[in-house]
Amino acid sequence: MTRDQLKDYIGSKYASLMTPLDTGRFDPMFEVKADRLFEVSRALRDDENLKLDFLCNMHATDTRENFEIVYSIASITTKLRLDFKIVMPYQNAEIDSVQEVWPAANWYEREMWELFGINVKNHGNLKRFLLPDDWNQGHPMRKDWDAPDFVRMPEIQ
Amino acid sequence: MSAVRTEEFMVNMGPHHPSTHGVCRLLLTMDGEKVIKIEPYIGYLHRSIEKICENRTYHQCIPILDRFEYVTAMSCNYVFSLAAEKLAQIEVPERAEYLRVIMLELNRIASHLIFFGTTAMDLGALTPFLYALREREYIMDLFEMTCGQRLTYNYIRIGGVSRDIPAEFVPKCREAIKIIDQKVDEYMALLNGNPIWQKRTIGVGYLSPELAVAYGVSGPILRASGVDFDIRRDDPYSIYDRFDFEIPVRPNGDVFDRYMLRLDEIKQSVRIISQALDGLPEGEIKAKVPLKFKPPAGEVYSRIENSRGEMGVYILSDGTEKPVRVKTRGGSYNHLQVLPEFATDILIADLVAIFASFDIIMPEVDR
Amino acid sequence: MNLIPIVAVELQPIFAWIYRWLEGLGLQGTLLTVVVYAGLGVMVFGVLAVLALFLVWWERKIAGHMQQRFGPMRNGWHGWYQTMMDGLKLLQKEDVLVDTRDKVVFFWAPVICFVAAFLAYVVMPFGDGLIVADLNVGILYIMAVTTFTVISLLMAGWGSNNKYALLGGMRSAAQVVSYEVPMVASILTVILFTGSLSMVDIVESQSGLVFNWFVFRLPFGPVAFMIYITAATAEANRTPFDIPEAEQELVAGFNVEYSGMKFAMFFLAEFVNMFTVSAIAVTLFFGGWQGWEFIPSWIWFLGKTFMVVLLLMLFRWTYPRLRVDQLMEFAWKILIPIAFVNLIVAGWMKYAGWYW
Amino acid sequence: MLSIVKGIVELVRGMTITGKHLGKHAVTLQYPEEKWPMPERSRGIVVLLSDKETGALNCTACMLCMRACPTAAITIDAPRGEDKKRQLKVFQLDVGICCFCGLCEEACNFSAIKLATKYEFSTENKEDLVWDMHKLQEVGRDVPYEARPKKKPAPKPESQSQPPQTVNPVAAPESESSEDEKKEGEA
Repeated sequence: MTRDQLKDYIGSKYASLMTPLDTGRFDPMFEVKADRLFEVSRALRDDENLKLDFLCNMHATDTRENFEIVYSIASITTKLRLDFKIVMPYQNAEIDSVQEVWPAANWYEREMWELFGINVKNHGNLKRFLLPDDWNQGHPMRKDWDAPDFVRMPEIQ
Repeated sequence: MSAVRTEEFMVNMGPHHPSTHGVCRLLLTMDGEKVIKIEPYIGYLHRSIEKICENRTYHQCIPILDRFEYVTAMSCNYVFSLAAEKLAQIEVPERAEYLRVIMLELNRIASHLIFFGTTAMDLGALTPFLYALREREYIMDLFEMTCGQRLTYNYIRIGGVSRDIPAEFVPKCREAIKIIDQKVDEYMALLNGNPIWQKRTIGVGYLSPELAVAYGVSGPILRASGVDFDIRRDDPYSIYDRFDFEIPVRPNGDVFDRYMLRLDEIKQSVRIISQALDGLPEGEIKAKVPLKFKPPAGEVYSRIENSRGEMGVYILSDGTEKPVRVKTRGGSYNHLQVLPEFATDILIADLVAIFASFDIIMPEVDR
Repeated sequence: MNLIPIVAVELQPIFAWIYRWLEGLGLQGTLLTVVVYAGLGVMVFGVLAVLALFLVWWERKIAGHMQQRFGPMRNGWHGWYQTMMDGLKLLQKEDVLVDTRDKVVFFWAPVICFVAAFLAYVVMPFGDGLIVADLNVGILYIMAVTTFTVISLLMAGWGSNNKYALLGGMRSAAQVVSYEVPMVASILTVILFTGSLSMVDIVESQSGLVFNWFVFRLPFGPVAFMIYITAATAEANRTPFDIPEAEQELVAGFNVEYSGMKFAMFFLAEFVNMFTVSAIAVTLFFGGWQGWEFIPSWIWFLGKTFMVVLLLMLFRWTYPRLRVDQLMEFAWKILIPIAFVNLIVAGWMKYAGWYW
Repeated sequence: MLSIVKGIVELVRGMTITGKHLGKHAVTLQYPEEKWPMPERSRGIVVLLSDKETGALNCTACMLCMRACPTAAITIDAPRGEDKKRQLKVFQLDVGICCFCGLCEEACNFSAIKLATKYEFSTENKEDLVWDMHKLQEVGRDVPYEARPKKKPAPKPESQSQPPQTVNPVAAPESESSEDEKKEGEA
């Protein structure tokens, strides 16, 4: 399946769940509603034609307006690859854990919770592991985070 | 004897333990010599590369990302350049692609040589480490001759490579890969048949293919578990589809297979390099990329096959000079994650062997 | 005159002179014996301390050249007094002590280790007549005192109140106790033919041609030697059997909490132990100090011992380390059966008279 | 029994391999006395180059290197004089945070800054790692370099051995108001 075929396949089969986005510059990119995440993940993994069983990467982005959580997934057998993202508001951000589908999400979700402050439901092991145990200075990967010793690049006129 | 009471105890393995390769901390629950539970704690080498990159231009990100995985810094250079090129749809000149492949494969050999040395050292044999570093020196010399640095190259740039290779590079490179090819046989003679080595590695630390795929394990470890997957072949990037090479796969998923697979990969990399040297065309080494590089808004996740599995970079661009978000993905992150899942009820010596065979390096985990 | 311990023929006049000088000072009877033996003890101690320092340097050089580097090069010609400088440095260092240690046990562990390492040299025949005391239970005495080392390691592991150290101590106890059995069995094979436990008798029974060396008595001689050298490597806690201090697993094992001079004592004792097991191997299997007459006997002894030490060093820098359970398995399932079968074969051949 | 013999054979084989190396000569060097020759392209310490005839700094205070530096190790202070030209007043390099990436050298249009093949500049104080203009110039006095033509950059490097000018700011399509110095270099 080529990238365009994959796009068409998903567009025809999962039209109600995944909306194609045109921001993806290489691999197809879709948007998924936060409450349908678990459903989508399971469908993508169990689909006979896709078998997207390999979670390459998952991370959150702070775009200053809202959080985007991007899942990059691939398949070992069918060699396909696609990304999908969830856009959610800044306040009280919360997602479902996809550990049941891709156990690899465990640490990625933990890191997201730690560095962005996005709560993960049903995670089961939300413990600090990157920052110091006694950290109380907020979530450093957010754009508005600041600290006295945080050096930004000098602005040259 | 019923009066004898035993209890489990916790041992802190790391962050400054000789065999955790840097600053990984494993909290072990042990029953005598037996490890019952492993809890990894990371973050001792956290340099917030992702946050730094948000504050840099695309060109400035490359030297920062050199430090993301310093054992194979060429891959870090490359994967970021690849993502940026995908974003801006840049066509890379032919010669640059060949040079990139040569450098990437040389770096893979260097990394696997380090793996060989440190694994042997963790299992108690100290001499192979020095032998492996001796051969790695040839590759480091080639890199220094080409780009001026031995570890943090900053060589592969957006749109090509920073400098053309010097005239004496090709003969020296041919000589180096020939020596390395011979020395790998010597390594195998030194350790493979050794009954102690076999006892320590064969059958130790079996990782099932299902668990490996579920936890995102990639690269040599995945292939040693019998899963035939290599991004160089299955999601081709650069010009890897032009070369004739094999992807070694081994079925047993134990420490010995992971070790042997990497030595086999060195041989395959040697094949790729010699083909690339033969086919090296003349021409441009860099596409025209402006200093104020502003890719159009969009996002891309690019991934390559590194010596430690899948290495990926995600870039979100809003059309300005600086990326909005750079997310790096290293293989070791997932490899460390899967460790507590299958390495239970083993002896502490086996844990050291498994950890060594995973070839985890901490900058990739902590970033 | 009979009070003078047996010493090398070349040194007899000097010793006689010292003896007379001491008598002239008014020393008599028991006191005289005590003084003479104390003097000898100091001499042996001095010689061995120098030997241990030399061995440390030598091992570093061997390891270096084996790995295609130089090893120590800074102090003197090829760094020949590097070890002395290291010792001086360790002497000056602060003795870092853990608060939660077991004070008595922690203090005495290195001392016992150090003393036990030197005790074996009471009956070691360095050359023709160059022996402190020719006990008639010589080899038995050596086996008895060298086992003291394990007690000290156990003490060090326990007294440090550190989990790594404790694991190391327990490992060493299990290991040394297990490997004692095949070692003694292989030594028994030798004693079967000499009929004496005295070290001097053992050496003299191998006099004559090279083929009289025990290692060349086919078929049991070489087997006994291989078993001995394996067990001895384990006894001396060296790779591939260095699990008590396995650096990559237990950081430094039993001596993880020791620093300064206490650590140096462990360190030196390790090298003295290595020399001890090699010296015993030479005495038992390679004809001890015997060789061509025109070279002094003690040079023969040292030369042969250094060859065996070189073998141990080759082991150390070539082989990976065994796991703790494989180590025990190897001792009990492979070494001990072979050792006993070898002993039975040797006994039978002795009984039947099929030997030369 | 056979496996034991085989094991012993393999052990001896391993020992012969390591034993063989005993006779070979070491591949290492005794560092402070002997040194490897540094390749020409080696990226060592950052130096400021001076003009071969006049001895004055080549730097025109265009701030391109400062802009290119990914770690903000370079600090330049160059107020504009009466003829609207910048006068270089302070050029400071914090060697402690410099990452020796070579981007400043590539950005420079005037052969003014270079990563020389020198190293060994360790100090005991962190403050000594902040190098000022004069020290950078002194260290760079004897560094050989090829002066770039001030008129126009070479069109394309023909020979391979010559380091090509890769990131060429001339190729930048945007021309911003603050980049008058760059245009001056072109003109």
